[in-house]
Amino acid sequence: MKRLVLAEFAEPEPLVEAARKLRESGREGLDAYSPYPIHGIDEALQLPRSKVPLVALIAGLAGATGGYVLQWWTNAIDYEINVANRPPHAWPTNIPVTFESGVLVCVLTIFFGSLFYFFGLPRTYHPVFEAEAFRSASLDKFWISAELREGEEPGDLERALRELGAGRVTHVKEED
Amino acid sequence: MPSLKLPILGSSGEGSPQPRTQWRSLDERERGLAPSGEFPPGASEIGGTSRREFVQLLGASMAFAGAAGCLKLPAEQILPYTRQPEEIVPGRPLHYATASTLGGRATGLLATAFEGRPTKIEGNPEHPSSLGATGLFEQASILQLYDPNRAAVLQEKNRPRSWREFLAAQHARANALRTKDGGAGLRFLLEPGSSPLIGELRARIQKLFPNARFRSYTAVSDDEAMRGARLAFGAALETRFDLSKARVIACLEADPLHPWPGSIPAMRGWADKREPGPEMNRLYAVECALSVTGMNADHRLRIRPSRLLPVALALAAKLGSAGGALAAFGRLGAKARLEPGQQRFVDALASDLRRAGRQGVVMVGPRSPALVHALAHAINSSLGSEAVSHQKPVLHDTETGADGLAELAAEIRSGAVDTLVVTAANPLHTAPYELNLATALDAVPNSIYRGLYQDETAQRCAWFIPATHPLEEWGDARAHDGTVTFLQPLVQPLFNGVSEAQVLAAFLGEGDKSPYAQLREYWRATRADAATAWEKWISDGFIRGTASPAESPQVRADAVAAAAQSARFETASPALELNVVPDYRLYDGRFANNVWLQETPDPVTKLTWDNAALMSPATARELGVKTHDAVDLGLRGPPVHAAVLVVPGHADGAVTVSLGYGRRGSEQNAAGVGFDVAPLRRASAPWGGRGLTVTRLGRRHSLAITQEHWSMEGRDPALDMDLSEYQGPGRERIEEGRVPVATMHTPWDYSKVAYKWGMAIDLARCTGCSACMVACQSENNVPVVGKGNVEKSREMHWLRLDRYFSGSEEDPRATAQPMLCVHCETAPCEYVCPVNATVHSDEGLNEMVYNRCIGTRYCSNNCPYKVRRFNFFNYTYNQEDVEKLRNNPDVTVRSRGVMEKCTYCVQRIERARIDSRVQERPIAEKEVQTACQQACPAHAIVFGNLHDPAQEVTKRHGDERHYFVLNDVGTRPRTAYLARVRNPNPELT
Amino acid sequence: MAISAAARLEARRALEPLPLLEGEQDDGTINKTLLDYVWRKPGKGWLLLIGLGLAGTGLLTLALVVTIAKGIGMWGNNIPVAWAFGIINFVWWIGIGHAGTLISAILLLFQQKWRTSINRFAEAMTLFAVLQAALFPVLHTGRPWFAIYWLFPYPSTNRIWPQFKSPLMWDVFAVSTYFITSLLFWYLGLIPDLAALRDSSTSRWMRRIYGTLSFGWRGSARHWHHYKIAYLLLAGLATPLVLSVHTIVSYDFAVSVVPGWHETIFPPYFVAGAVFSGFAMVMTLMVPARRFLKLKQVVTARHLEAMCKIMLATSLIVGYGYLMEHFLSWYSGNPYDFYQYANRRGILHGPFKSAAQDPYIPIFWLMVFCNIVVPSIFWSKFGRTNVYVMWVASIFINVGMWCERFVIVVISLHRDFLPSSWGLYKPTWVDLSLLFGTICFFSLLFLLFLKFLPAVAVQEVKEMRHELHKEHERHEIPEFSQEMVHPMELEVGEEEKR
Amino acid sequence: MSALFKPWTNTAFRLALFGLAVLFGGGLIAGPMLYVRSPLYTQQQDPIDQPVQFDHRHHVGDEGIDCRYCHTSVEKSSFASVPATSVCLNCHSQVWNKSPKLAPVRESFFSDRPIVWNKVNKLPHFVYFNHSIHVKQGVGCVTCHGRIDQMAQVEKWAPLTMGWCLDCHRNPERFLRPREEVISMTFTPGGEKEQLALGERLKAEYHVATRTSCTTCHR
Repeated sequence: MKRLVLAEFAEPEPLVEAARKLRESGREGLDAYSPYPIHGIDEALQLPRSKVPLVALIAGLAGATGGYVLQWWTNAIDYEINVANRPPHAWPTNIPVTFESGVLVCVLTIFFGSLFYFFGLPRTYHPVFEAEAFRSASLDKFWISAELREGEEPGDLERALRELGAGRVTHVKEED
Repeated sequence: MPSLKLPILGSSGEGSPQPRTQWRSLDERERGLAPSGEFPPGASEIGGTSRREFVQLLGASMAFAGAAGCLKLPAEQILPYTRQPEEIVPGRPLHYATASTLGGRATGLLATAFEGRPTKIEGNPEHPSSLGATGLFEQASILQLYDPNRAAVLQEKNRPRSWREFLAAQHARANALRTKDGGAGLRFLLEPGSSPLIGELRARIQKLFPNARFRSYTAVSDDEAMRGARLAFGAALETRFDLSKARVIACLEADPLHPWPGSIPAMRGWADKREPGPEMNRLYAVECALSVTGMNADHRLRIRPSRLLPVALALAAKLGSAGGALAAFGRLGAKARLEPGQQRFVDALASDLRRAGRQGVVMVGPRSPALVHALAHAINSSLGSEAVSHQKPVLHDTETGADGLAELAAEIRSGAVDTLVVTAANPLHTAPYELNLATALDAVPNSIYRGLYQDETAQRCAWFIPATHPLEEWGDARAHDGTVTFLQPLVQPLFNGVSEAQVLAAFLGEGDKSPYAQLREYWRATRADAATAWEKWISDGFIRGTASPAESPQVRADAVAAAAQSARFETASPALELNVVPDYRLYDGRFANNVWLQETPDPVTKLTWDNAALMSPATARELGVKTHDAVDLGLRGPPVHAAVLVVPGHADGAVTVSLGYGRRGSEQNAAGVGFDVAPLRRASAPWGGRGLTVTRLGRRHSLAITQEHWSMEGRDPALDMDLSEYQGPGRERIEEGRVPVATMHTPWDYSKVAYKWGMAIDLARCTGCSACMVACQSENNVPVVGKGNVEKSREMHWLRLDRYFSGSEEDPRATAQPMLCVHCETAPCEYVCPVNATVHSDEGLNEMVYNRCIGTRYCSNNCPYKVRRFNFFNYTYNQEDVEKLRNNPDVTVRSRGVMEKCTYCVQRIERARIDSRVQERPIAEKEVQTACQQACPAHAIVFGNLHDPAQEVTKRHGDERHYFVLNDVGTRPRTAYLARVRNPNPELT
Repeated sequence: MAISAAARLEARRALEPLPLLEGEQDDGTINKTLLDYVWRKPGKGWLLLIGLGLAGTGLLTLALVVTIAKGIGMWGNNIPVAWAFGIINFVWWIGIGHAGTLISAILLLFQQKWRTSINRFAEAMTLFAVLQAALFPVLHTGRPWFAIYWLFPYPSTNRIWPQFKSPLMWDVFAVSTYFITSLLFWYLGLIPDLAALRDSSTSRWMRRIYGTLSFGWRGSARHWHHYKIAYLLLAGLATPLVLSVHTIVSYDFAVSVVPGWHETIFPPYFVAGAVFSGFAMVMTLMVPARRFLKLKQVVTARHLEAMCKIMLATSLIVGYGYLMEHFLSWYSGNPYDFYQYANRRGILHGPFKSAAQDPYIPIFWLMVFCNIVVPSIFWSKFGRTNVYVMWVASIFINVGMWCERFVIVVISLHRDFLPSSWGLYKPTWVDLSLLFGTICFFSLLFLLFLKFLPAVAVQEVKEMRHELHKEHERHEIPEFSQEMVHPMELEVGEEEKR
Repeated sequence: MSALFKPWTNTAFRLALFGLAVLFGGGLIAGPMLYVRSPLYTQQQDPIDQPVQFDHRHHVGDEGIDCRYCHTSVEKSSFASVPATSVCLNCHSQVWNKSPKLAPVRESFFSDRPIVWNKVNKLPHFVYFNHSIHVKQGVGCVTCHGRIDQMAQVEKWAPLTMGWCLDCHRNPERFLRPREEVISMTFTPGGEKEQLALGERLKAEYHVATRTSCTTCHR
């Protein structure tokens, strides 16, 4: 059962600053929420480099290879037919489908990989949604969340956040 | 063998045919009763849901009953024979010799039957009128056999009657007539015939009814020819032509290059001498409307119909000007008063004929005046033409035209006729207008009509007797040369038909006698060798050596000259002339319900599903009309609504219309198609007249024309050149059409397969007659799409005949070209198909797999020849069960949404392959013939294995004239075309 | 240099790009502009248009049912013109779709900020246009019930495979990839806005629906961290994809042997044509949407002007394509090609004169008028700034580009190699219903989109506003509209120094 | 104040997505593909009721009657043919000539109406199969029709899909047998290796040239 302290900022810059300070103070389980991506937060939270491009590259290559092998095997190996005197394995004619399969597999992987794996969605319930005010996180305000340690009272942390420029501060408890 | 209803080659003649009984009635069929004992169970197996099962497995009559019930069952069933006829092996076709008659003369045929179900007609190679080939009418007659519109019920004043009731009624009446005045009130109006059996029946009837009278009538009669012969020879004689012996041929309104009855030998003879070289023949045509022969002529003179006689006279005069047999005509030249151009033509023709001597011949068409025929006889005789021989008439009657009909009508009106038996094909439709035959027929107390359909004549006759189709009847007839030919049925009458001989026998009290017994008895009595040779005759289809002996009559040149001297020539006048012709597809209208023929484009105009008022561009301009304009044609009688079709090469100042349209019978497919020309015809002038009026109606009548574009646009798809060009620069044009085109791909190696199929089409031989189109349609189950779809360019013919015009629109050169899938080795259609539905076979065929096709139509777009056809609708959906029986079981009936095209008759290849492999031998040359090849009267199309240098197709592929259509596109076709070379007279060029 | 400051300011103002956002904006006002109309009651006009759209969609359904039940014969297609409206509509719609991807992906890659206000709109247009296009490849076949799965390489019991040398197979892969990519790209962009809708709604049910559709997006820094790169990658993939798709569509023609199709210039010219028609369609839709949805502050005159410029540019490319086709038909010496193009123009000499009556000639000249003459108005500033002019012009271009496909498909086919097989094509009511019906169906989808989803990428606009705001502060430019440094401005500055 | 969604919705959502994927992938793709390969669709292993209870076990197995005695045209035609009623009565006019089970046969013969048999091996109408060439080239009856001698009621033994046809047309040596053994229900050359050796030999001897061109079967 997670307990989180949530703090709302009106502008992104103070939030980035606050996040950095909290992290530097050794606070763990930090996260920030914003209606649009904000500059500097990755570095403030020391998020590791995203693996999405790597996964995409592998998927794209696999898709293209699969597409090519499919064409070659079906038309030149499994059922070889004389089509208009063309060689059964006519590689130039296989380029378009190879490219398209590469893109297709890559796009599917990026989308579903991001959604399900990197974003960890679908997650319709999350402790942050316990706070009604958190609705502004997707509209016009900027929020920070910090996990409370086992048995820790929210008071100190809330105070610290206010000092860092937060407007509203609240804490929530994960429902079971 | 009580079960076998089919005539089988070599089987006991006595046993096989059964007395023809009314084996079932119409209502029985409609109620779908189960097969009963009186049913011919000569069937093999009945299929269920799937079309081919049922078609493949059924005997004709069984299917008839089984169809309605079995089609709905989800499971499929097999109905084996109860007693299997030993000749029938299910799945293997049998071929029977038989014949069909048109114009009274027989063409020997071979009919293919699967389990007792005729599916295809071919020519009988041994028969003198067929030589193995067939015309459109013969090919299409198979469709007529299964025509669901055929009348099936014998009727008296629209009430169904049985044959026995008919016999009883007529017997009493005839007896009364006979005792009264020797049958003076009995009249017969027969289809012109040559059948010895009918001849005998007629003689016997005449004996029994001494005052009865027989007449024959047909719209396309030989009356003028007979009159001409009487004038020239003093006797009615028929003329036979052997064009293989002719080097210079002049056709005066004659059309020997279209497969009219008896024309096939002439076509073959002409085509055999079209190879460029010293032996090549030269064809002159003098005619009004462009005909098939005119399209093939080396020189053509277009004249109004009334100018034919002057031209013929001028020709005789020119030939006679130097003395000799024709000297009597020499001074008549001035009378002809030809225009300078015409005179030049005639002079050149005359000198060419003179040079050709015994190898020259003049032919005259049946519509031309007797004097022209007589003049031709005089010319041919003076030339000593070897191509001409004369024989006693093959037909029973030498007078078969409108005059006899006029006499009959007069007799009827005078009340002299009590009983009139009509077996002539629908005379009411073709009778001259002023006879008003309809009311005349109404006035006959006891009129009897035997016909295939409830047509116009049937509607005016008291009794109607459904007729048998030639494939349903035993009979005999004589070929154009007199050879005795037999008609053998392949199937029991599907529509309770009665043969003509039976109808006549009814007046001898022998109406119960089976047609087979009639025939057999007659021949047993007539020929001593019948006992031993009968089976051979039937299996051959004719009796060898029975051709009429040649007569050698003397021409009475003086009589002809005197007639010519006294003949009154129409002076040149601006009056518009009418020119009536028999239709290339419907003949005189008897084939009007035949959708294959309706949809076959006219060989010259490419018009389908209509007739039209044909006229030259100049005349059209003068009249202010254009193609598709609705007009009224008027001549002496009420006007006729027609549509204008402008045809290059038509004579100016004349309008040509064809017979056979505007039908008002019960034939559904014929209804509303075209216009009836009857009001324009008179007994005295059945083929036209002067003073035609053309009135614009301001409406449009859309004509379905399959080829709108006449010009080759400077391209060379159909090479057509003069001999001089061929021997000079033309070679290069031909060679351009066969130089190998560079290709990115290594050509496929076909050397390891035994057969490399290929085709060659000799354009010099092809006359454009279109018999191949119908043959292909019949062999390959090609559907008919109807006028609306033809207008939308959706006709399905796998093989089409392209017709191009070049030169001036007044005197164009017309070139016909059969165009079908050329089976390109680098076929553009194949690589664009996304589903492998059209690919190459190991032997190089461009295969079309209907069941794999999804119908993207991309292949058609990419086909430079546009020979692929698409099933835009389910064209076979409305096929009635009886029509399905006609389908070739070896060819898939295509569903909607798939492409189809010429397969080189792959079903024939595969059948031959399996047979040859089972027998462990290679496929022989003529073993696989494509349907078009087999039908072609001129041997223009050959097919075979290009690996075998001895085969005709390989030789043609090496011929100097061979080229590939659209060679520059790089398709490497398997079909080679041989350039057409014309042989013009240098004096005229 | 005696140029007064006022004159300089005046000159500068003339060169100054028009603003990307008008008026003083903050995230709240943006929310109000871009999200609130979702919660408003639908207006009468919207309902009327929806009704029209539904009626047209009904007609489309009827035409489709008739086609499937009776066969392709219900269309006017024939032999030789075996492809007609089906393929024309397909190419036209897919071309329209391309502009959406282009605006969205390519402009993103080139960091063109002006894309932000119109990209969602354009993406939706892509999606719906591709949906219309996707109807045709299967439906134009004779047996769609087989086409729908035989075109995919799956192991079947008859062990036969698709034939990958056929451009139609390439099409299958290209169109399905393109549709899927467009859908996913659009949806990925939509997720944060769906979350915004969830959070701005007052109705609990609406919140649940949008909450489900947004998959529980919460705008976490960890989400954004991957989101930015994923979105960029999709854009990066969509860019070559969009080029490949229309290239492949052009191969349907270019790979064949048909004179008028067999052209090496087709790929670039098709892509340019697609962009051309796509921008025209965006314009056609944007001008009224901007007005009726009150989006003038985010979709500014500057956006419209930029689109006009692109239309002008692509019109020139397309025009060059036309010119080259006709030139090469003469230069190549190929008689079939020469005839084909001469026949299109209707300018024939000598033996070819007979074709002068070709009934399709006016369509060619209409195409030239719409695609070459009309866009020339965009050379003038007036044409690029007057919404009425550009709107009318965009409609002309839509028509012109449809005509272009008609010219390519029908006119090429109806007179190819053998004059004996030449024929004419006349559309039937089903053909016309398909064209009209897809337009209605497209409009219907678009109207629904406008009503229920944010038509402008809200999160991106906010981000842009934020960035613009930052820039102002940095440059101390007080005026909101002078945020960007125009290259011309730099030049002026340097001149001054000299 | 609680969140919009309960925690269980996370699991439910994931399950729903998974379910959709299974439904789509399985229901639209894998399911039909399995179905068309199953006897449910091919109608294999489904003994067909016939109007006469003809038992091949007895006629073929016990009596050892040559297949070609009844299926007369198998060597001559595309059709093996179902025997005419008269063929049944060749024997059954002597034996079992009073059996009630044979009543339909006698009925058929005397009324001259065919016995309506139900089809077992159905091919689509666009497939042209020819028995004579297969028999000639050494394809055993049992290879396609199964152990007819063990079937009380005949059932479809092979799936008769195109893929099944291609198995043999691509590698005929796996199935060929000497012509003399064509009708044998039990012939085996030994193991797989022997079959291949025999097949290769027969292929050369009989000049077997199986084709996979489309028009071999589709015309």
